Amino acid sequence: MLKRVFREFIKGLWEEIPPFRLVLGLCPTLAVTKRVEDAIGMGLAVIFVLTCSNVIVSSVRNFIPKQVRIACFIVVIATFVTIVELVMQAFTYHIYQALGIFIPLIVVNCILLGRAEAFASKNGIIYSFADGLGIGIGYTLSLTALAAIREIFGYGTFFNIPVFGPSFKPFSFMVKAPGAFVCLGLMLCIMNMFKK
Amino acid sequence: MDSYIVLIISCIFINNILLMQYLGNCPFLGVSKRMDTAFGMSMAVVFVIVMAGAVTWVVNYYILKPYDLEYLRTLSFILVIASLVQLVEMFLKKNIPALYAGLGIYLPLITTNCAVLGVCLINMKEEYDFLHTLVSSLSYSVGYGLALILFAAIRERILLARVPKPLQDTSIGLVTAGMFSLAFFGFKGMIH
Amino acid sequence: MIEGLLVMGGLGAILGLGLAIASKVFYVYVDPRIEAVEELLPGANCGGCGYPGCSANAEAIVKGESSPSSCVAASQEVIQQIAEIVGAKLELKEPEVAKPNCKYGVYEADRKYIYDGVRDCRAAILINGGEKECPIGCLGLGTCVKACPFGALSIGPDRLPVVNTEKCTGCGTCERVCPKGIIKLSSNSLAIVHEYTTDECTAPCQRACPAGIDIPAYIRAIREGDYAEALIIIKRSNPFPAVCGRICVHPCEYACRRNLIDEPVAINPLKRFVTDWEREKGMHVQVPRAPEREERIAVIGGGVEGLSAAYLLNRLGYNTKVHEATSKLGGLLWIGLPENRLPREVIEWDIKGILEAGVQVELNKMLGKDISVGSLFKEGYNAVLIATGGWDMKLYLSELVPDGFNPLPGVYLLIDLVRRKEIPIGSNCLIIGGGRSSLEAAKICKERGAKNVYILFRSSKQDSPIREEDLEKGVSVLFQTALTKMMGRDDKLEQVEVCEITEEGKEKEGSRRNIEIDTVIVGAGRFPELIYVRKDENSWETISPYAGPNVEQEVGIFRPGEAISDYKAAVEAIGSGRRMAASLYNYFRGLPVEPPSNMIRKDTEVLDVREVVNVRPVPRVKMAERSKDELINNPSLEISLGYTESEAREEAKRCLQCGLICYRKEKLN
Amino acid sequence: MRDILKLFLAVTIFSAVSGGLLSLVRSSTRARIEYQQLKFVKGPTLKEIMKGCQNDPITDRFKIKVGKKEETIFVGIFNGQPRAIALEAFGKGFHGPIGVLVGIDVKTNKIIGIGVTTHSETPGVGARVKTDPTFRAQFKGLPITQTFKVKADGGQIDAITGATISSRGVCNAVNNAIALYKKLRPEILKRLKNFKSKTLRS
Repeated sequence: MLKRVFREFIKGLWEEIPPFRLVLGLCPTLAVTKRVEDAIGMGLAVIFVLTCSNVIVSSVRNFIPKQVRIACFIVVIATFVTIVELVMQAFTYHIYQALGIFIPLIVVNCILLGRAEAFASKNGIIYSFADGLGIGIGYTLSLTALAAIREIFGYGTFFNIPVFGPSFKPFSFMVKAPGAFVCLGLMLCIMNMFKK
Repeated sequence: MDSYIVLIISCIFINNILLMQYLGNCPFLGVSKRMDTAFGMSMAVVFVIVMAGAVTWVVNYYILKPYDLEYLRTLSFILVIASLVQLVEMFLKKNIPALYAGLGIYLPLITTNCAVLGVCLINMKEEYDFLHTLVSSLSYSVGYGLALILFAAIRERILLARVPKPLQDTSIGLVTAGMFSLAFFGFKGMIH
Repeated sequence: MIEGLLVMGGLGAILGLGLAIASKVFYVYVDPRIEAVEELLPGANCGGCGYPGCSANAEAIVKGESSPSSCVAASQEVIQQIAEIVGAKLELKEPEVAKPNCKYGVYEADRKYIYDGVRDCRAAILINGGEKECPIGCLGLGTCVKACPFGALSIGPDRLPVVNTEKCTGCGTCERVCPKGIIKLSSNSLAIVHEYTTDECTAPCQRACPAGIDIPAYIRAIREGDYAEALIIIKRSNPFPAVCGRICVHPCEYACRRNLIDEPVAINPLKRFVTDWEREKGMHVQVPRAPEREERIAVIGGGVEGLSAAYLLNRLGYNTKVHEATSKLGGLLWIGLPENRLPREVIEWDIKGILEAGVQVELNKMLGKDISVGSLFKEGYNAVLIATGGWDMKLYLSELVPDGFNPLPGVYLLIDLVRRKEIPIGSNCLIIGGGRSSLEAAKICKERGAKNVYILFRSSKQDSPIREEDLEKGVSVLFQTALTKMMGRDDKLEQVEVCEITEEGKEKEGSRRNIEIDTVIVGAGRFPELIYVRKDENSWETISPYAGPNVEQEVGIFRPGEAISDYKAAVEAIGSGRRMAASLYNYFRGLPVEPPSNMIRKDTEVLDVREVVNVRPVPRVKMAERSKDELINNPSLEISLGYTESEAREEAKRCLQCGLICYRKEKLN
Repeated sequence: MRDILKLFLAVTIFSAVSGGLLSLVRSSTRARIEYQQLKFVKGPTLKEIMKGCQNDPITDRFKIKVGKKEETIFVGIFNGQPRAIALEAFGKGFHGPIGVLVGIDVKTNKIIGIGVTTHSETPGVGARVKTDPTFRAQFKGLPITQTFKVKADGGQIDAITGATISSRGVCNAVNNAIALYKKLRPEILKRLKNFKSKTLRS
């Protein structure tokens, strides 16, 4: 049992790491990875929402009529997202501002509904918790990696600390929309090279 | 009148929901492999975004605002959108099966299309009146469809090209989307 | 706290109520089995079932429009489960595999230019149809390989697709994706019913063969020493290889491309060689049989044509029984040919092979005397094939048959009528052809009480031998009209369908109509090939088998030169037997009973070469013959001795393995 | 029918519980969120205006009801006394409303400083009303008895080159703020009398 919990947790970190292996949740991946700080903020928000919603969905999975299953899952997710939104507003306002509209949009991040539908609605609470945590952390790692690349080249900083000398000219393509697409595409390519 | 024209151009090209605001990317990459599916998806998106835009405006101005409950926007909007999509699906299935056969399979995908919720939230943030909301919803969704259909055309061509193995499929799709987005940058100067 | 709870609760209540009501109002019953079936299907959405995806097929399976085994990718186990869900009887499916139909890769074929563009056939074809000279040549860029959902295709070293038959599920994705239509699904059934078309690679010999044997393929098999495979290839089109190998008029050899430099390949002796090998082994090689089908078919006539049709229908999965009027199968084979050219044991060998395959036989049963079309339908047959063919039955049997002998319901020969034999004449008569004697026939019909008499002419009024003043009252002449179908019940003819034909002998669109007719008088001297199929309990209709490439006029039955076969060559009878089988197969599968529109006909222009270059002349290997002394002592011994194995393989090497314009070239310096 | 009821109840209960839960979270974070918003939106400008004050004007704020709207008044403490207040008003700019925070000394009735909070003017041109310190400095120390106008309109303020409309918008905003202040002055003074700062530094 413990072994399975561990397995469900670990799979989110490599085997099914989003968005590389599970090509889901691309919008925030593209939008909030300009700076590492934002990416981590987004990642933490997703971890929280994903874990909580997985647990709740898993615990009520037997009471929900099938026809309104999606609506109910979305309500659960939306609730946690709003909680995160309020808490972020109250305590980390500048990250809230940077993430902007993408906080409420966590609701429609397909990872959340995808996990609720594909995993939590079929598995027990503990496994769902492990799954949510694992996938959430995996997602955060991916976001952070992408954000690190984009921030270092696009702004010449890492965690807002300059990493190049003052003569560095920022490669601002990286922090614009096209850079986000290209960068993610190339990272996906690198991941594919590792995949046998 | 001017404000509408500016709004239309800005929503379709300059702030293209897909390429500039990064919204609705999952279905974008998923259904752009073939022209006919891309077209079907575009039609469904236009349909749903315009309806959702109108309904959420009503919810916001007649329910949330008067009671100072704007923090419930996310929750109520998504609930409304999900129900709306499901209602539309059921309605089409029963009454217009021909249309359902065309759009039906895309409708469930749209619930989780962040472009829909995104457009609704942007409309609220910009505090548009009802007519502006409709125009902006329509323009955003047309912009989405435009990008999707153009992109599908390109991807059908990519299929013919010799792409290195690891770069195939989604990967090359994203890189192409990047080039595409770069092209849309060219519209930036249209309105100051 | 309270207002949030209330507002959201209220909103939820409204929406929940809306949804709940909508789910009743807009309720559409969805069979739960659809979902269950869809879950079982592999979800590859390959389209091999003919539906736009797995879910569409699931729906069709549950509705009964598609078979549980329609999914080509599903394992037998899954198919079994699906069949259990829908409670359908499982219909076994004949395995199909993709087969590329191009023999020479781009390096060997003639090229218009050298293509170095996007590596995809669909792109390459945009530039003047691809780099090959041949318009239907494989471009070898692997579009099919990329499309294959099961990884069963690869491009070989000669840049032609190679099929891994283990992995191939026969889904047909490659067939759909190939811009040149080069890769096609194939199975024994498809090979049996196949007609050569202009969009496939064919060799001159193949096109010349009246039976349509894939000659280059079997010669290649002989060269490679796979004699059993060679036999299967031959028997898909010709169940009499041992007979034909000796007596065939071999039009193929006249068409052989080697005529341009030396002598034709010994195509027919090579065929004889494999059958000699088969006889030496003492075991018949059979074409694998398709899964059992329900329909039972009666074949009338145990000659070459009837036996060929029966054998091939048997291989297509049908239950066939031959009804022969005499006490011996084989028909004209026994009479027309001297023993020293066609030893009797050879005939017996081929017939034995056909019977071993499972064709049933009933001897001494004459249609019109012992059995009738109506009685056969009563016995439960679904179709009756009339293959009385090769000899003129009426002449031959004239002493054996009683007056009023009537093999085909309501159909009589004009010659019998004018000879004043006792023929029952109904009230509505139709006379087909017969020139001016049709007038006499019409007169007789009127005398014997017919109310309406129709005379059918294919020619126009001016060209016909009939003059206005010849016509009696109650006789109407239909010019430029052909009989297309007969319909009836038990042993009675009730209706016929006619259509108008154009100057060119084609059917005029939309001109088909039905006439009440109970008696048909045929001007011809014999009955043609015809198929009766049962429609319901005891009513039937006819279908006329489609004509082969050599027939000039195609529309209608009882048309001039219609009898597809005559007694000039066994191989033609075999070919028409095969076309009868193919026609019936198409009919049962709901396909139109006609050849592909682009079938290669006698006058079809096909791409060909005028000269052969880079080929070394090699003399044809002569067959050994029995010594004169031996023959004088025993004149019935076979003269020719056939090839030895080494001779056969030597001769097979002479084959140029032609395609449309490709052939095997050597490096001559 | 039972199916329908179940469906209906599930959605209703789920949304009601969520709504309630969120209201709870909202009410417990409300004050903090408001503070954060003010701090990030108005904080920098306010700091500029109330340079040298001994408290945190964002925390030390109160609201006065004007009709249906509530006006927020920020209080600055100088020399231990609540000497200055700041309030926000809007004027029409080139692309939309310009929000201006105006600081006023309640004793002398003179402006102690202004700052632009929100605007949507053209970057590098109209936006300079926010970034250009010399433009802002023109208002400092002027008494509130006069109406502010740009020189082109016969007033006393040098407009920013090429951004007359934006500058005019700022002037209007300041005028509006002063008008508001004049209207609320008695109420403000009353409140200031018993004012106790929560963030007073010595």
